[in-house]
Amino acid sequence: MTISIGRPTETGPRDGLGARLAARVDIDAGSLPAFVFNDREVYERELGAIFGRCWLMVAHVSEIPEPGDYVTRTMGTSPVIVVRDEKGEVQVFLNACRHRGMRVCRADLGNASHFRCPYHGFTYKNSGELVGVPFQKAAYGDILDRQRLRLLSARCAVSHGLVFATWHPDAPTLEEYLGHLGWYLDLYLGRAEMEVFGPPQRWEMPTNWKIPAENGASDAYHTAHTHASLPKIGLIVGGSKFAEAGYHVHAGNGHGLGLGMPTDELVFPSEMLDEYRRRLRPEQFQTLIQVKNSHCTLFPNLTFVLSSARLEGEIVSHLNMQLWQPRGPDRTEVLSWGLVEKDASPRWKERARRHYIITFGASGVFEQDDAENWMDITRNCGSPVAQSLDFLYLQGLGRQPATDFPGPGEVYPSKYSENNARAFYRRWLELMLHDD
Amino acid sequence: MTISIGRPTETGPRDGLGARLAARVDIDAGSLPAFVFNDREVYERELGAIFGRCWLMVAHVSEIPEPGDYVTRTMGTSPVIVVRDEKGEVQVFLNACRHRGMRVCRADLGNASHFRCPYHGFTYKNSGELVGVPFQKAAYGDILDRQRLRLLSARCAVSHGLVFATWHPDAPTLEEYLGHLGWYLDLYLGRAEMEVFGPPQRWEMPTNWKIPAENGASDAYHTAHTHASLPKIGLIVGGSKFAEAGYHVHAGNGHGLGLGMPTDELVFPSEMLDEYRRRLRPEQFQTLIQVKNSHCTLFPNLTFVLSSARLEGEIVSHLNMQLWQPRGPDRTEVLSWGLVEKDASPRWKERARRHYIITFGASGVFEQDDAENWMDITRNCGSPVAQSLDFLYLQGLGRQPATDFPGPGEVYPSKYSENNARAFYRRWLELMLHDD
Amino acid sequence: MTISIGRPTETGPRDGLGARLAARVDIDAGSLPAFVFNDREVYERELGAIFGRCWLMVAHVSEIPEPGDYVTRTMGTSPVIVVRDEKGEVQVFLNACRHRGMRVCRADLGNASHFRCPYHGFTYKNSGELVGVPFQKAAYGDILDRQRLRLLSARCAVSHGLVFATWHPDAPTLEEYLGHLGWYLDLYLGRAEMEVFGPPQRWEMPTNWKIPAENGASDAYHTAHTHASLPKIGLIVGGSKFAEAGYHVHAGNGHGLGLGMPTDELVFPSEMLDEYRRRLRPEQFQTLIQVKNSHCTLFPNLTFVLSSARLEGEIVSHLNMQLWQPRGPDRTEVLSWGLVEKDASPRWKERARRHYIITFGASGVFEQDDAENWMDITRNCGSPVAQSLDFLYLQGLGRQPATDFPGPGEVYPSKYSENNARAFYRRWLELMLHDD
Amino acid sequence: MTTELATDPRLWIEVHAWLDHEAELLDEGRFQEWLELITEDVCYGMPVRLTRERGAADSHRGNQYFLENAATLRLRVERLATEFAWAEDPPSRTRRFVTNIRVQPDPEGVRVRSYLLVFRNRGDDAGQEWLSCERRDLLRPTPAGLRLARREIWIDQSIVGSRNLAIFL
Amino acid sequence: MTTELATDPRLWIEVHAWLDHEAELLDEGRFQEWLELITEDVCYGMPVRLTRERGAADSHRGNQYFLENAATLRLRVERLATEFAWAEDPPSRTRRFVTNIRVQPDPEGVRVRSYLLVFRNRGDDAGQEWLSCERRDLLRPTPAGLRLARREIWIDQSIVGSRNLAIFL
Amino acid sequence: MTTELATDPRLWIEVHAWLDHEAELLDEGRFQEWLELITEDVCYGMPVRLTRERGAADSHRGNQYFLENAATLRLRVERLATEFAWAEDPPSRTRRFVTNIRVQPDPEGVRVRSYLLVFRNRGDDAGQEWLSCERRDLLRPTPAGLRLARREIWIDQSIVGSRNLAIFL
Ligand code: FES
Ligand code: FES
Ligand code: FES
Ligand SMILES: [Fe+3]
Ligand SMILES: [Fe+3]
Ligand SMILES: [Fe+3]
Repeated sequence: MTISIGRPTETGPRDGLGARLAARVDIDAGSLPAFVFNDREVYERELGAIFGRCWLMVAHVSEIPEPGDYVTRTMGTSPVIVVRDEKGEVQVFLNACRHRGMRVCRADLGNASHFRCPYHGFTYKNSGELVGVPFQKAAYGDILDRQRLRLLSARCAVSHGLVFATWHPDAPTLEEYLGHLGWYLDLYLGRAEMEVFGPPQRWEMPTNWKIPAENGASDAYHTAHTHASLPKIGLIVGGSKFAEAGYHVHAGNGHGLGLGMPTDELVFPSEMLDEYRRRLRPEQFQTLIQVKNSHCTLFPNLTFVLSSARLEGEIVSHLNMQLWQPRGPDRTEVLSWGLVEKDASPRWKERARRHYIITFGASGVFEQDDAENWMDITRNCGSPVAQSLDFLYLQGLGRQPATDFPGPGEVYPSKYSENNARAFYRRWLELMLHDD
Repeated sequence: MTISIGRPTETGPRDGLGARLAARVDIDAGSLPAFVFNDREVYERELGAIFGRCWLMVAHVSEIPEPGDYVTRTMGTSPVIVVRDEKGEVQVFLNACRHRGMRVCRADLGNASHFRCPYHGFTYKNSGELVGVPFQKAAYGDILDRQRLRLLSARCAVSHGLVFATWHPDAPTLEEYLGHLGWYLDLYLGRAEMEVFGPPQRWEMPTNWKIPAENGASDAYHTAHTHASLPKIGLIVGGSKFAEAGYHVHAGNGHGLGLGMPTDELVFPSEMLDEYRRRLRPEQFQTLIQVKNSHCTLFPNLTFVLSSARLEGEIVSHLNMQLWQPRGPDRTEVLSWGLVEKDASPRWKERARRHYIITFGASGVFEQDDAENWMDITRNCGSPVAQSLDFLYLQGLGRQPATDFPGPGEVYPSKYSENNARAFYRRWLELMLHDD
Repeated sequence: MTISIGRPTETGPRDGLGARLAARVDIDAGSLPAFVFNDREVYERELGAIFGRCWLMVAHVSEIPEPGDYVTRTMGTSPVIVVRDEKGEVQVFLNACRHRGMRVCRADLGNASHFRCPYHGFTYKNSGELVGVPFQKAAYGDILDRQRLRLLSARCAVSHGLVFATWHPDAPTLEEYLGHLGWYLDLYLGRAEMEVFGPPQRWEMPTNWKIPAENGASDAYHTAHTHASLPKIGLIVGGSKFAEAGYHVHAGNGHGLGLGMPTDELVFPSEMLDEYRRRLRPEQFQTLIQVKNSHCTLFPNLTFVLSSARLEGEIVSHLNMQLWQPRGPDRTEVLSWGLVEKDASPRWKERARRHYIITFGASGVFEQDDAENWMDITRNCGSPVAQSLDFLYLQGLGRQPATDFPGPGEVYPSKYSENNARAFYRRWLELMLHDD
Repeated sequence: MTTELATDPRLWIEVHAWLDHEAELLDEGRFQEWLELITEDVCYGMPVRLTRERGAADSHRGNQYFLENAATLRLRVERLATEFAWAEDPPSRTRRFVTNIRVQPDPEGVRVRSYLLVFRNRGDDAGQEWLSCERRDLLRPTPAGLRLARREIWIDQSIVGSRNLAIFL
Repeated sequence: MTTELATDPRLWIEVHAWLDHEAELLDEGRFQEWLELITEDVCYGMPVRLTRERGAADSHRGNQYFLENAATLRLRVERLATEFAWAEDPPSRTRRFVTNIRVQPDPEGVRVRSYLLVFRNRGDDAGQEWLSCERRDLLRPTPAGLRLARREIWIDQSIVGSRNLAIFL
Repeated sequence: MTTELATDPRLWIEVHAWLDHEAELLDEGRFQEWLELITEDVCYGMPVRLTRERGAADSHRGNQYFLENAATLRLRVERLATEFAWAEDPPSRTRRFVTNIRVQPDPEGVRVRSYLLVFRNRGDDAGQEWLSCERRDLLRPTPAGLRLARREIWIDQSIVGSRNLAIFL
């Protein structure tokens, strides 16, 4: 079955939305019209053009270690089952019965060899085959071709412990899609075996998904002001330029990150250094141990933050991932995971967990103030006069690349830059105007 | 006044929606695209194309026995007053003042000789005439033509104790509209004088209205699995094939029903048999007493269920009606009535009432599990990837009609069939693509 | 920066909405189609065509007496800051940072010399200049032109103590816009120095904004019936024709009002008569002291009511203003202020305040019953059949103007007229069909 | 300020505890234990509510959302224990906020009126469902403690704002 | 664990009962009986709420949603008894959930603070309206029992989320 | 009708008052005073909730929305006192409706379970946010009165229906 997502009569660059975008977007001049952040037409196009085509992160492998383990997630707004089948392969299926579309799995997570639809009882193996149809002979005689009626499969691949999937049959390989970002994912996730603390925190924010995604890719600059309360309570350490020092990297395909460095002291558990050294290339290891913090958005909607602080007098750090799921022009569901080295000491792991929770979960003191901005921007972008504004993405225009950094991609010195935001929206626009 | 419902510039088969439907719907091949179950454009078209044209059930005559008795209902989403006027004629009026559209009646039911608008006091008789205009001379001089300003009347007719109305001036007669279904309505409602237990239960479900309507017309197949809990507690009686045995009937115009038969024991109150015999033709009577249960949808949105069980060791049965009112692409208001023979014994009536309430009202154990499916299907149909699915309506394709059944219509042996669903959607499509 | 509000590809008279309006609206014949009161397309057009172009009232000067005093309001749906700058000039700014659109002010009212954006810390003076950009050199080098990045200013003017603003660069002066209404605003607001009792009451009603606005301009006729409970409790005084006697005035540009007169007794505080005489022209003064009550809508969405009653045996009166802010096709936010002469006696002021609260605030006994009508009309106008109705605006068609009244505008004897409603919708239609 | 209390404080507190305990059992899905709190002759109903002019009867006992006796309540619980009760498996998350408890001793037992606000959330639905009602109960003292002999639920909507009534009130 | 109770339990229970009784009267539309619970010098207000930076005054008593004395409360009740009070005829279905009752004896009577959550539903509207507020009351003991002498209602929104305030809080 | 009360009424009323007082402090932004109600070894958590088939564990303590000790609670309060805590400055209007309080004395103190309904509204947002949860507390008697030694918050949604958890529960 060929999947065609979105209304065929409405896509393409020459329609009304394409014209509206073309007339107002000028990324090279650092200008993006406010309306793209709260507009139903933009949102509906994105569900197909972005979330129907990109590789999307759906789970971490430590969530489904055993055959039969599954979690249910969404790709954009489309519900999927992420399951490790009996052969140990991770598979991603649309959570919709081929008979009449009922969800065949209604739990957040579990272990199952089969998924049985509650409506009429069609039963699928965890590898997707339709293996049971009640009273098949009486109901269908011999006209039912069960082979054709597997659960709809997304293309699926694993990298750095993350499970990704895409609906696009002609998408590049995941490796190509990640491109230069792989080098940096090594630092976040490849330096040691990582595990999540547990299932994600989930909540809904009244914001457009692109605002937090852009922030994660590009926006170190907001830290000094948005998070000005945190140096006062010790959760941010460093002088007034704590957010500037380091590198700003566009890793291609819209993926962007910032590396806060150097650090005064190692922010990782010392017991892990050997493993880091074993798993990383020397220049990666040398980079890693100088890192104080980092933020990254893997296009389109997965944000990583590596954060460190002194908590109760001792250094602590953790990695978190926030998945920004589109739920409307002005709504986003957040899935938030904390991660830590599997082999770190129990004490480090516990402190890292608490550090994650107080900083970047739903109650996190970073997250709270970020969200306040994102929500009010989204509301503003829904009003006609504010929609006439063109937002500024000027920082770093014309700046010279860094030459003293070993990693790949377009690297700039100083994290006070909006180059990654420009790259993010350049990629976004390309996909939005793409003629299928 | 000629009523033209819907936007004239948007109807017609050649527009975007017509093209979307034509491209994906293939009923003869048993295929219907998922998007029709959660799509704003489809929904808005339906309000005019289906609910602006069909005969719609609005009340049961036992709800308004006396002159002046009224109930307020909706036809699709349009509010109406169903009233027995002073001459004893049932009339159906748009519940909107001709001056500036205020509701002239704001109660669910009552008895009134006149309806007086709360805004400026225009007063209408219960036969629709505008009979009072405050300070008419001072306000209007002699330019107000009160004759032209009756409450807007729908065409109205009564059959089998049900009040129907339509906005379509060129609709066929109600008798023609019901067609072969009349024979079966005789079994449900014509076998004896029926009465409702009381005003309808009402609640809102997050589902598209077509899914329950289709289910009522066609879907005996789901019973074995969706309602698998009920044999365990005695509310479904019979072996594993309890849902298969019987006949599947398309009665024309999209009306569909299933008859579960034969039965091991009579499911009706024995004291009523004489009346049944008097009112029914012999072949109808012979059919009736073999019936164990039945489900039916009178196109577009009225579902009947005749259900029987052993409750506390004794046989019991009742008839219920559920009206599925469109409230959005993904919302339906349900009106649910239980009915029983007026002249059944008080004890039977009481047991029938309890049987209705535990099975098919808002708390009914059938209704609950049905709704769970309908709601999740509707949600799925709102996501772009699931919208690309084509749902299967293959059961019974190519099956031979039954020859051993006395009733009219297309009759098939075995209720495991989706023929009625195909007929329902064929009629639906015809109306949706109809060029006014 | 030139502000262009609304989607350029969608405005103009020749599109679908223009055709729908042209086909159904016939104001000279007193006919307006019901759909305009609950239609998303109409609503979205209004946000630009009406609220993007007209002079809109945003505050009363007594709310911001001192330099730095500000209130936050909306113009239509667009958030603005109304601030008295350090030079004492009132200014109106879009409450959106020029960097990335965050609200720079998040309080309802206060006093501030500067507004600092919480996201990245851009800081604006209360006269709109961007005066602070954190780390500007590091972030922007020398490419940031701060001059261009003032807060977006609306044109702003004060009349009769009311602050107005408009986004339309080619709007007429405020004085021209008010036109003949100035004569009447003198009676309401110019007769003495007025002050508000405090910040507005605010609440949201499920109604279309035009229905209350029209009511305020034109509808004395509803009083006898909608407010029939109030003579019974003494809050309306007078015989059965209490709502008819007086004048109905169209003051141009869609502004309409009614004057209830003559009165049996003076409804104003006697201690103020000298001031009235000083401030008003003789014919205005003579008119004023005969006034019993008055209602007025300043196009598009500001309604005044001057109301009087005997409360606990003594005469009392007050002026109130209700601003009907569009929040959706079927939602309106109300801002309600009571006003009184600044120099009236404390006792009068206290009684006037209580009179305002019991009559026209959110709990006001006039407001309550009005709202009940407006809400049900709005609901009806959302249903397809009711949308086919054409509402009647016939009262006063062909009536002769009054010759015995000193004020300007089209003046008619008798307040039982819908002439002002016709004038309101004539202006509305003109703006809706205007080709920018 | 030591006026006579209309209600015996001990009884009031006991009833409070009884209703809170009942809410706990239902919110935690301990339906078998809940069944132990009802009498054999229990009558459990929930009339249809109507919008009528002020003063007219605004409910109808002919059609009811629930009309249960001990046998049908047990049937419903039995059903929930099967593995096919999809409507409540996975279970909804519910919370029964009980307030405004008024107690009136009576020859038949204790007449209790209470307000009940039910929060319900299912699956990955980000929405929330609320039911607001009054319950009019008769609690009968038995050697094992108070038992529910009669309950009538007055829901505060004419169109129930819930997908179904697959939960007890 | 037998610490001194700050509040006399009898008084607390009495106030509880008083507020629950009041809620019952209002929810059942027994407005005349409700009027009997107020004193002649009652002061019944509801200030406008404001969004301000932390620490600044977040309400305003110049403009109030209600500002009533016994006479105007009686006027309102009188109006509801006419047959033209459309806003509440047919009546809304309301439910006043009263919680968090705190009692403080005082020379003037009993200072009572309570939280009030009001559910309101009208006609065939499938939606639900909620009002959340705190009430700060002064109850004065009289020979006939406690009477409401002062009430100030602190609504928890700057934009009241209700079509109107045609009901008492 | 004078059955034995499972709960000591004095203790029940005391706990009632304690929780109502705590709600008052939080709703009025008196966070420093609130901190005085916790013990030095307090454990304050809020597990993630999961939708699972009936009978399976429907929460997870690995990831929690809150996981606080006295030090981190103080950090959070300290932050709110800075002038840069945008998420709660201007403050939300909150109301914490506490009901269904159940008290169980225990060697470690008093085990208290209560239902909490939080209303939250911010700025000029006409919408309303609601959080429904159960709190499972351990209150420890100290010379200064009861103190919170342990709290676990069971939120009734798997997707929290709130923009963030910038408030205490
Ligand atoms: S929808 Fe799954 S079996 Fe029918
Ligand atoms: S709207 Fe009915 S009389 Fe005016
Ligand atoms: S959005 Fe205001 S400073 Fe960036
Ligand atoms: Fe941040
Ligand atoms: Fe079913
Ligand atoms: Fe009015």
